[in-house]
Formats: sequence, C-alpha cells, structure tokens
Amino acid sequence: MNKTTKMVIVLTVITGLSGAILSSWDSVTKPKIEYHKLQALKVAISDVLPSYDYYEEKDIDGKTIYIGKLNDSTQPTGIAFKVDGSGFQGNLSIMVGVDPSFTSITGIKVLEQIETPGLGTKIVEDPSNKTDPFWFPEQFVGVIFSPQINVVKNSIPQNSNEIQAISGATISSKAVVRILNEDISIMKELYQSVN
Amino acid sequence: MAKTPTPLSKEFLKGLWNENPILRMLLGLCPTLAVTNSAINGLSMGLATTFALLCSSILISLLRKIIPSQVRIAGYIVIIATFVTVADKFLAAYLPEISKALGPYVPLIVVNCIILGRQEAFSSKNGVGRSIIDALGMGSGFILVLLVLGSIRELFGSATIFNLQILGDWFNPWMIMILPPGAFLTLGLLIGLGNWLNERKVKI
Amino acid sequence: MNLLLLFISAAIVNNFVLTYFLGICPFVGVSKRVSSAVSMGLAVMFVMTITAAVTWLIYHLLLVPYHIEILEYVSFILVIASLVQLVEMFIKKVSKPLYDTLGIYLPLITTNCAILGLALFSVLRDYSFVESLVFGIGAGAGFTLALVIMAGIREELELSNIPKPFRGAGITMIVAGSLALAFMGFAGLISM
Amino acid sequence: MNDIIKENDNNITEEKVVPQKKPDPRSKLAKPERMLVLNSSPHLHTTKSVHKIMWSVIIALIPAMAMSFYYFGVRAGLMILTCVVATLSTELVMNFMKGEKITISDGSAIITGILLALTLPPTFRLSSAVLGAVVAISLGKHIFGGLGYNIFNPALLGRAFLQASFPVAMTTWSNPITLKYSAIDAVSTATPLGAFKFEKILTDYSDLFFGNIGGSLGETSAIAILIGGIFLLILKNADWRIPLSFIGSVFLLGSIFWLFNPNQYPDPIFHLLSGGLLFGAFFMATDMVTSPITPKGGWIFGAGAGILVIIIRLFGGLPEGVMFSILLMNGVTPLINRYTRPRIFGESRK
Repeated sequence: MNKTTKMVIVLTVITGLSGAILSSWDSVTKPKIEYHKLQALKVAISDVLPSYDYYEEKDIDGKTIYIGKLNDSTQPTGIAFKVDGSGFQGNLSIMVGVDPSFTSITGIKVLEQIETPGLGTKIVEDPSNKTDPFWFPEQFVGVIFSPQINVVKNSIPQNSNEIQAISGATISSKAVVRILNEDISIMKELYQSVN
Repeated sequence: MAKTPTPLSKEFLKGLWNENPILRMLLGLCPTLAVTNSAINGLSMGLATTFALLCSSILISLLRKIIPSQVRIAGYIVIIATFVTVADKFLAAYLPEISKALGPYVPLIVVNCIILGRQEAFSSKNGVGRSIIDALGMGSGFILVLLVLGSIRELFGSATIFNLQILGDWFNPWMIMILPPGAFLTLGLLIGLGNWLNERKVKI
Repeated sequence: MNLLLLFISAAIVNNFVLTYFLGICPFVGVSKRVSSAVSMGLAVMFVMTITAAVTWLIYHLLLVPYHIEILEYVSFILVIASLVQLVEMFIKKVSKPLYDTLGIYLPLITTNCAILGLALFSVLRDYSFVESLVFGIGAGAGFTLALVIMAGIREELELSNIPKPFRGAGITMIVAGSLALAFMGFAGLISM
Repeated sequence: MNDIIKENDNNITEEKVVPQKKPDPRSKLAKPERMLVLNSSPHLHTTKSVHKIMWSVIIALIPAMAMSFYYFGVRAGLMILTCVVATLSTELVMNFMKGEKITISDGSAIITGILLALTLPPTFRLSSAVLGAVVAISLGKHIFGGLGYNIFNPALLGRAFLQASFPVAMTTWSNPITLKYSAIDAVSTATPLGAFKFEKILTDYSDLFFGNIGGSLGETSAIAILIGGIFLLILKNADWRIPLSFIGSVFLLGSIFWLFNPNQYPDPIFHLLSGGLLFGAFFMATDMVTSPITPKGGWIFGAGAGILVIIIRLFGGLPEGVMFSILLMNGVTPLINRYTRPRIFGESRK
C-alpha cells in the first residue's frame, strides 16, 4: 500500500469513526438539551406573564411572541417576547411580558447579560442579596410605557412610568429601559398589524 | 529509546509538580484564567479537560503505529475534537448549570495545548498503560491548579469556596478577583510562588 | 447591531486577550519583541478574518441545513488547520518577504484558541455574515493591539530588577492584569 | 545585583535586536544624554537628587492636602495618614522580602501614599484604602524591581484595583463639610462630572475652581492643584510638556464637541476644572518613571491621555476617565520611547 493511500484511508477512517460516535451521542443528548431549553423558556414566560393556562407561540415577521391564554377564553391574558440590545459590556437579552393592549409591563426577566459583577449584574440579582434590599426587575411590574419609561436617580419614582436606577449602575439600568422603550413599541406595531 | 523505563509513580507525579502543565509548562492558560472565577467552575473545567485528555491518550497510543506521521496532527485534532464534543454535550444534557457557566470554554478544550502536547510528546511514543498514567498525572496537575486558583479567586471575590461562606460579614469582597484583571494577577502571583518553591527544591 | 460598535466591542471593550483570555499562549510566547509581535498580530488578524468568513459559511450552509451541528467543533478545527496550511502556502507563493515575516508564526496559529473562539462566539451570538466578518477583523485588531503593547513593555522590563521567580510568565501575567485594569476604562463605550 | 548584570549582558550578546535602554529616571536628571545604564539601583551618585525631587513633590502636594482638610475635615487627614503608613510598611516588608537595602527614606512610598489618598472618596473605608496602598507598592512597584522600573503609576494602579474591587464605595461621594455643615457621611452626592453625565446638571465655576464640590479628597480644588503644579514646573521637577499637551488636548477636543452640540457635551472649561484632570495632569502623568523620556514622547503621552479622557468622559460608561487614560498611556510608554528615541548615528532602524 502506498503512503498517500494509507494517509487518506487512515484519515477517512478516523473522521468516519468520529462522525459515527458523535451522531450516536447526539441522539442521546439532543432530546435532553432541547428539553432544558424548553424548560428555561417556560420558566421565563411564566415569570413575566400573569396567570395563564397555556401559551401559544406565534411568528410575526421573524419575531416569536408567546400569547398567554386561559382555558375557557380566547382572549389573551398577556403577551411575552424577547428583546435585546447592548448593555454596559455586551449584549443584553430580556424576556418581557406586556398586557394584551400593550400599555403596561407585566414582568421582565433578563436572560443573558455580561454586566459588571456586583454592579450591573444587579439587574438580575434577587433580593436575597443582603446589602441591597431593592430588586430591580420587580419595579417593572405594572409600569406604563406611555410615552416611554423614564429613569430616575436616587429618588423614589413618583409616576407610573418611572424606574429607579440601581445606584452605581446607572448605565446598566438605563440600558434595560432603553432596550424596552425601543423594542416594545416595535413589537406593538408588529402585533397590532396582524390583529 | 533503550533507557530503563521510569517508574509509573514518577510518570504520574511529574504532572503534579515538576512538569505541571500550567505552572511549569505554561500550557492551557486560556481556560485556566477564564473559568476560575469560582472553585466549582475550575473543578468542572479540570474534569472535562482530563476526560478529553485521557480518552484521546488511550486512543492515540493504541493507534500510534497505524497513523502515518504526516497526517498525525490532523488525526489527533479530529480525535480530540470528538471527545471534547462528547464532554460538551454531556455537560449540556446532564449538568446544564455548569455548561452555562463554562460557556464556549468547553469547546475550546479542543485547542488546549496540554492535550495536543501530550499526544505529541507522550502518547504517540508510549503504550496504553503508560499513556493512561501520564494523562491522569497531567490531568490531576491541571485540576489541582484550577482548583487552587478558583478557590483563591472565589474566596476573595465572593467570600465563599464552593458556595460555602468562609469569610464573615466583616469582609468586603474584592470584586476584582472575579473579573479578568484578578485572574491575571492571581495567576501571575501563583506562577511566581511556584517558581520560588521550585528554586528552593521543594518536592512533593 | 451597529457594525462600528461591533468592531469597537471586539477590539477594545471586550478585547479577546484581556477580557476573554483567548490567545494567551501566543500572548505570553511571542511578546518578547515588538517586531515579532507586530508580525504575529498581523498573521492572526489575517487568519481570523478568513476564518470568520469560512466557518460562517460552513455552519450556515452545511451544518445547519443537514442538522449536523454536532460536528461543529470537529469541522471548525479541521477548517482552521487546513486554512492555516493554505494561507501559508499562498503567502509563500505570492510574497517571499511577507512569508519570511509571518512564516514561522503561521503553524502556531492553528492552536491559538482565539481563532476557534472567534468561530464559536460568532455562532453563539448568531451573527450575520457581515457581522461575523467585522467581528473577525475587530478581534484580530484587538489581539494585535494587546500583543504589541505587551511586547513594548516586556522589552523595557528586560533591564529591570524583577525578583527572579516572577521573571518571564509571572511578570507577564501581572502586566496583563494591569493592562486589563486599564482597559476597564473603556467599559460602556458601546452602550451610549 | 550580579544577576542583573549577567542578564543584561546576555541580552546584548544573544539578541540581534538590542533592547531599548530606558535610563533610570534618576540618572536622566543628572545627565539626560546618558542612555546606557547597566547596573541596578541604587545609583549612589544620583541619590541626592532623588531625595530632592521626591520632597519637592511632597511640598507641591501640600496645597491640595490643605484644601482636602479644609473641605472634608479630619477624615482627610486620617485617610492620608493611613495610606502613607500603609505604603511605608509595605515598602519595608518588600525590602525585607527581597533582602535589599531599605528604601523608605527616598520619599517615593510617601508620595504614592499621599497620591492614593487624595484620589479616594472622603468616606472610603480606611481598611480598603490600606489594601489599595499594599497593591500600589507591591504589585505596582516592587514586583517590577522597585523604584525606576515600574511600568504603571503605582498610586493609580492601587486606585484602579480599588475601583474594580469596590465599585460602589469608590463612586459614593459626599458633600464638603463647608457646604452642608453636617457630618460628611450623612449625605451622598454626585461629582460634577457624574451630575452632568447622568442628569445634565452643570456645576458653578467658582465652586469648581475652589473645590466646594463632591469628589475625591484632593482633586476638587483646582486652585490648590494649580499652585502645587506650577511650583513643580518652576523647579523643573516635572516635564511641562505633559500637563500642557494633556490639558491642551482635552480643552481642544472638549471645545470641538461643545461647539458641535452644547446641549449634549459640556463646555471645555468644565472639562478642565472638574474631575481629576488637573490633579492627574500635574501629579500623575508627570511621574518620571512611567512617562516617556523624550520631549517628543512627552507631547504624545499628554495628547494621547487627553484624547482618551475625552473619549471615556463623553462616550464611555464612566463619568471620569483620567485614571484609566494615564494607566493606558503608561502601558504604551515603552512603545512611545521606542519610536521617539533619537537614533544614534549608524544604528539600524530596527
């Protein structure tokens, strides 16, 4: 057997073997990975939407929205969708829920972020953090975004469209609000164009 | 190669100290710095890497006479990448939390110089048994440093080790330790400490 | 995402070396001389740009349509290895002086985790083809920047009275940590 | 010491490229044209001038220290004292660990302590300030081989370490006691730069000039810094090119942006008087060890730092960028030296 043929055969066999091992491993792990993904999505939706029995997935113009519904009614109880934009360090991805008329927020959950630990990451941290009793995402429940959400610093919000910035992490707080302001109105138009 | 074979215990121990992949050989620094913001992350990364190293070493020492030397590197990286994929998907399927924390640094084990380096320097020249011992030794040395680094950074950065509160409320965590600069500075000091101990002929 | 912001993010704010720890091995190994650092940086930037394009095509035109994403890592590393080989042959043929400058660094690039990292990040973040290309150029520029600054400092440090255990890798890590600290000043550049 | 000489010899014989020689700053003062220093510190023949320079810097810092005492009370004195004691003790421990001559009397550790203290917020925890001082002296100076060899300004490195470690505490400011007539810990406030960046509030110029504002201990009073800075320049203990090009480039770029959109960007005077610009330009950037040795390099260093300050202040996430700008320029100083060094006749370009 000449050298080149041997090289080709050995490499092909190795690659083929690798493909075989991986495809069988894939069939074992893929369902589990998909399951985790779906679970995470379900948790995120239930965190941002008010009571619902099931949700419908709908694609509008390449964007996916999740419409929460009760069993005995066709009227939606809330609408959830993903928004993203840049935060302090990099991409921020947020699941946001709004009421069916798109006037107020029913909840937000930050899905992905790489903000500064201890500062910007307070946009996701829960109130069990003893140094700061205030939980940023909680503030957004019931916030009205007309004309838009505003950020206030170092004071308790007076109006129903205001959010108090995390002290020391103004930029991250503002980034969340900016992304919401921009993307909710886009989604509103999209949604209303179909309905 | 007619030397008397090194005793197996020595083959194992060299990875822990004298030829420690991180502190002495300076290999695999990317994951060492990137995932050691907590002890658990460091440990998981160490285990995943050792798994890929061990499997690749076994296979390559078995195939060492069959793979032509011209294409050996290509063959090695395919084998390594295969086992890394196996490890990565295992974590994603069964330990999603850890998989999320380590992120793209698990697939990056493919280009971890420790693994390719051991294949070139050892498994391609030695039998299966010896290769297994070598891989385990190197893997343990790698895990050890990752664990130490992760523990130091977690201790000062979050006041915990393996999420257990170690330092009390009086301690204000140094956020820098879990940020990139803290990784570089801690590893720099650790490498210096390693050299200092080595100079003083400290052996384990 | 705005392409300029993407470039700045990849090159400075989220510098591959100083915040993602990618490409640390050449960063430690080839940062002793400014001249070689420049060559290495250029070689990496070159390969990164091509890799960004080719791996994007492979992933989106081959792996996704045939549902064989499981082969992502195997195919990427094979692509990178052969790409580096091709680039080396190509440069050798086209420009001898360029080959003499970059030649010895090219084989090292295969195991530079910044290259594979680039391909992985670009899949993970769902970049479009153009975005992925800009990301590649930006990351390469950031790598070159960090490498050249480090080389300048290390040339200077050769005359220093550094305590013996810290000479070499130890002090390089300390300097990298200080540089990473200084680069933190750029945080937030992309959010305004 | 023998090791060093041997190492240097190796470098010259083994490498084709002879490494750039940056003379010890102390030797530069005596003979600026001397480019080759092969022995390690201390350079006995110049020790006297090191002392002189160091003490003149300390004298130049007195107005700023006095103003910090006036505006922030006992707390300021306590902070300065803590930092100086911490830097001196660290210096002593480092000398001891390295088995070298004790160098606490050269004044450099005192300066690092004072500079660090003056860049900290008035209410900052003293224990954390000690951490900053230890980092400044050990990682900022001694790990590089001691005075004259460090790449980054030790005080700034210590401060950056604290900024990254305690981001909230490092950005919690209090009003001067002259403004509130109450304990300084009581009210937290914003720095003028922060107020502008996040709320578009401008601060009164006279307050900025005299320092009746929130901010780090020593950076608030422009006039005190100017007095000290000019004193340093008159004694020729600082390269005038650096503060001039630093402040000049901030003024110029600040003007351009201001003229372009006065609602979005603050005016250039505000840029000059607020934050740590003057303090950084006169006391941090002019540090002889960490800034370029050539006159042309001085211009580049200052201008580069000024450009970075404007970029960070106007487009970055942080209200202030003086510390980061100087640290970044410290990092590229070896490159600046390399490309601005006058070539010796017959030397190849490489």
